[in-house]
Amino acid sequence: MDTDSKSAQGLPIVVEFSGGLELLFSNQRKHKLSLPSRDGKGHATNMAYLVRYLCDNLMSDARQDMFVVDDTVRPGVLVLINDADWELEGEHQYELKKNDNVLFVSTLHGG
Amino acid sequence: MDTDSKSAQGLPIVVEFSGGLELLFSNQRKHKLSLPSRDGKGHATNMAYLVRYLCDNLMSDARQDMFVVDDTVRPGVLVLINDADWELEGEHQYELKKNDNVLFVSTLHGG
Amino acid sequence: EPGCTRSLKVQEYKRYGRQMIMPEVGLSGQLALKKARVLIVGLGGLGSPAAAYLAAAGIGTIGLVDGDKVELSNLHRQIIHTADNEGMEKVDSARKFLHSLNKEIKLVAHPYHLSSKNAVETLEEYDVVLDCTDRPATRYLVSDAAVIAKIPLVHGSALQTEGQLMVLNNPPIATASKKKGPCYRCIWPKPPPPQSILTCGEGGILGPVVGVIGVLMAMETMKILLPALRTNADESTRKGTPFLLYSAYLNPSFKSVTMRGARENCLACTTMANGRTLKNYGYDTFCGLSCPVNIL
Amino acid sequence: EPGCTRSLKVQEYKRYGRQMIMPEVGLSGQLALKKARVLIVGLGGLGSPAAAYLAAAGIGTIGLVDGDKVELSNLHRQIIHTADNEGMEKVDSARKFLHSLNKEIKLVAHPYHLSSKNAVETLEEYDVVLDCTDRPATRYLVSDAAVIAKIPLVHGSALQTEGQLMVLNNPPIATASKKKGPCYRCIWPKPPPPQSILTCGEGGILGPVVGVIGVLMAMETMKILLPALRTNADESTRKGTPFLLYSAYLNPSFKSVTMRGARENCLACTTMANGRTLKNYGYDTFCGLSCPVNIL
Ligand SMILES: [Zn+2]
Ligand SMILES: [Zn+2]
Repeated sequence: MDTDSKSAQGLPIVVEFSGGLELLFSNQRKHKLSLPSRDGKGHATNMAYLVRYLCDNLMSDARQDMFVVDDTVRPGVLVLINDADWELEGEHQYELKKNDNVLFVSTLHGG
Repeated sequence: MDTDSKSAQGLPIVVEFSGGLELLFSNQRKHKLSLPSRDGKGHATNMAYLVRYLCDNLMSDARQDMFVVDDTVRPGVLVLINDADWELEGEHQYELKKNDNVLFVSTLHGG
Repeated sequence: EPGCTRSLKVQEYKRYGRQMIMPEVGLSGQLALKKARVLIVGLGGLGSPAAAYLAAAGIGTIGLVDGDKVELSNLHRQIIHTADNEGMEKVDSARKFLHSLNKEIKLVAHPYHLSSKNAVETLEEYDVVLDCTDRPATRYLVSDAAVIAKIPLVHGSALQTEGQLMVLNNPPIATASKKKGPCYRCIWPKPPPPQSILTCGEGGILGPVVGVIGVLMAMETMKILLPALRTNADESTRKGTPFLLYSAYLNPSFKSVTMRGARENCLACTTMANGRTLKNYGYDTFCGLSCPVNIL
Repeated sequence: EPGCTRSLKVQEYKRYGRQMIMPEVGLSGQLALKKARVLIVGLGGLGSPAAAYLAAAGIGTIGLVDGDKVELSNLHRQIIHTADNEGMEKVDSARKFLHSLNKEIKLVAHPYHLSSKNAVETLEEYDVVLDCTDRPATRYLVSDAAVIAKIPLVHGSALQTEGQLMVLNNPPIATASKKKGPCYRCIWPKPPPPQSILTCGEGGILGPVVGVIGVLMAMETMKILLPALRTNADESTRKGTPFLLYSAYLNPSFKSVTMRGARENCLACTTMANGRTLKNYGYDTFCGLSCPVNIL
């Protein structure tokens, strides 16, 4: 019961794209999302869930390999959770909290 | 009683100086302060209190007129409460909240 | 036809290709830049990089105001003036460099100090003005003249390790969707006490600090001239006017804060705008003796 | 005595006076700049302003690496190259401009593309390197060589309306108070898929966007050379490595995020650093065919 009601409330987060990735997501840089707070198996919603969710529900471009390779974010994309590298936060295992800000930045190479 | 215990708890805020004003405050840009949450008359601690407090307790330089003129911050100093101009927040009457960030910036003229 | 702003020559397509390829610029954006007239007041640490990037981008007409001559002590930060030009009028030295950079554009020299006598008529010939001056009195003067001439003002300043950037008087007149933007006097109705002012000469300045603000001033100018570049930024500035602070010392080194909008009883936005003249206004008296307005 | 780094000539006192007046610089700071040897790899949109500000500030020895020639399509952003120099080697065009700016400093031309054969020996002659190149393979190459040469790397990049800045491999060796800084490979162990890469030629670039990153690269270089300038920033970077993002589109236009530190099993920081050579490393294969390393 408790789990269900939490899940129904939803988990509001902000997702941003930068460095050209926004082109894959309707050329929109900032997206306000409401995720279920638990996944299908009853686990807390984590970054692995979010990455899948973005591919399945938010991506407007067919070229999934511009964003995801081997089930994770492709090399050259930085993932920042509340402005800190997700490698400092547990990567895929990080459990999303209410109002978290997740930023995906493609590394630039031009000069 | 309630008022006293609140006041004893203190009101933690961060005060920052920039644009040369830090020179008046021991050349230190960032100060963590704990103010009483009510002033001597029992009113909630506001910006007027903070400005007086800084002059009386934190300023290391004798030249008060580099910071305060006619009982308020001198012309050419911007006051920002949580990154917004204090004119949008009620100026002296703004009641400080826990963990507020107050930034005093001297306008620069060089080029 | 030279100076035509309805089309580009082959070599202009080549020269500007890397910015025209962007959807935010394109041919129409490049023609808008070519048609634009931009005035740079002050050719020092801010004006040097601002002028270089605006000339390179193909702004069709660039006005250059400065009454000073090039000095050796300028050169560590004023990168368009070379040592060989020591003693030359800054407008001439700047024109020489900018001309070597881009011969497709028109450069207009105003080799004098801006004053309450000539400011309005100088600004009225332009679409945007950059305040690259270095003391309070001229900053009020440039802003007041921009209000009267009804053009946006890109304001930059720097000292020692810090810099500041703001776009003022934008839009200069209220539109259906946006209120009139604040002027310098809306934000700072009273000048700072003369004894509290440090110039770059007295306080010192690092070249890249003033340089980064100057380059950002060029960028803000291009955003004013290219509407497609400011969609996102506009949306998030409804709350107030953004003010960017840079400090070489701090991390993060940039901070953006939100300033108030136009002030209802602003002297410039009301009295001066209605009177359409600055000729009776005493900037020296207003700002105090330490900042005479005839020295840019 | 010319080139002496223990004292300054009268005209140097005059030229650098406005920065020497600052307590963070002073005579000892100016002498540290004069003694410093800084290498700029790539003389395009990033390298142009970085070189101009470092030359103006009085860096004693500046090395210039580029194997390309000046093209008309460079000029909207590469403000040290003029239209008259079209077709000239970029190192020569840069040297000409920088020499006109400051004849007190030594300029060393490296008119070739950096490769795994020459990168380490080129970097070993310098105290700091700026990566102003424009494709993934050269960015790994410059970083790997900086790790082997044990010098800090100032990394900048830009495309369209965005720019990025980072100081890597700083310090290059762990000290009592600070761990070794991450290298480019610590942060990005795998290169991006070739099909995901856009160069400035393909994607376009605005001059002031790449310009602002280039100027900030000069500033970060000065901070590495002048310890008094980084006290505050150092304190707040204990948590991780700052990474600065700029977007002309957004408000706020700058964002600073915190990156991880050095990676324990980093190929460059372990194997390459121990082997002290890049000669058997195939950058083309590593990054894929779309970014051959011999084109800077
Ligand atoms: Zn006003
Ligand atoms: Zn490494």
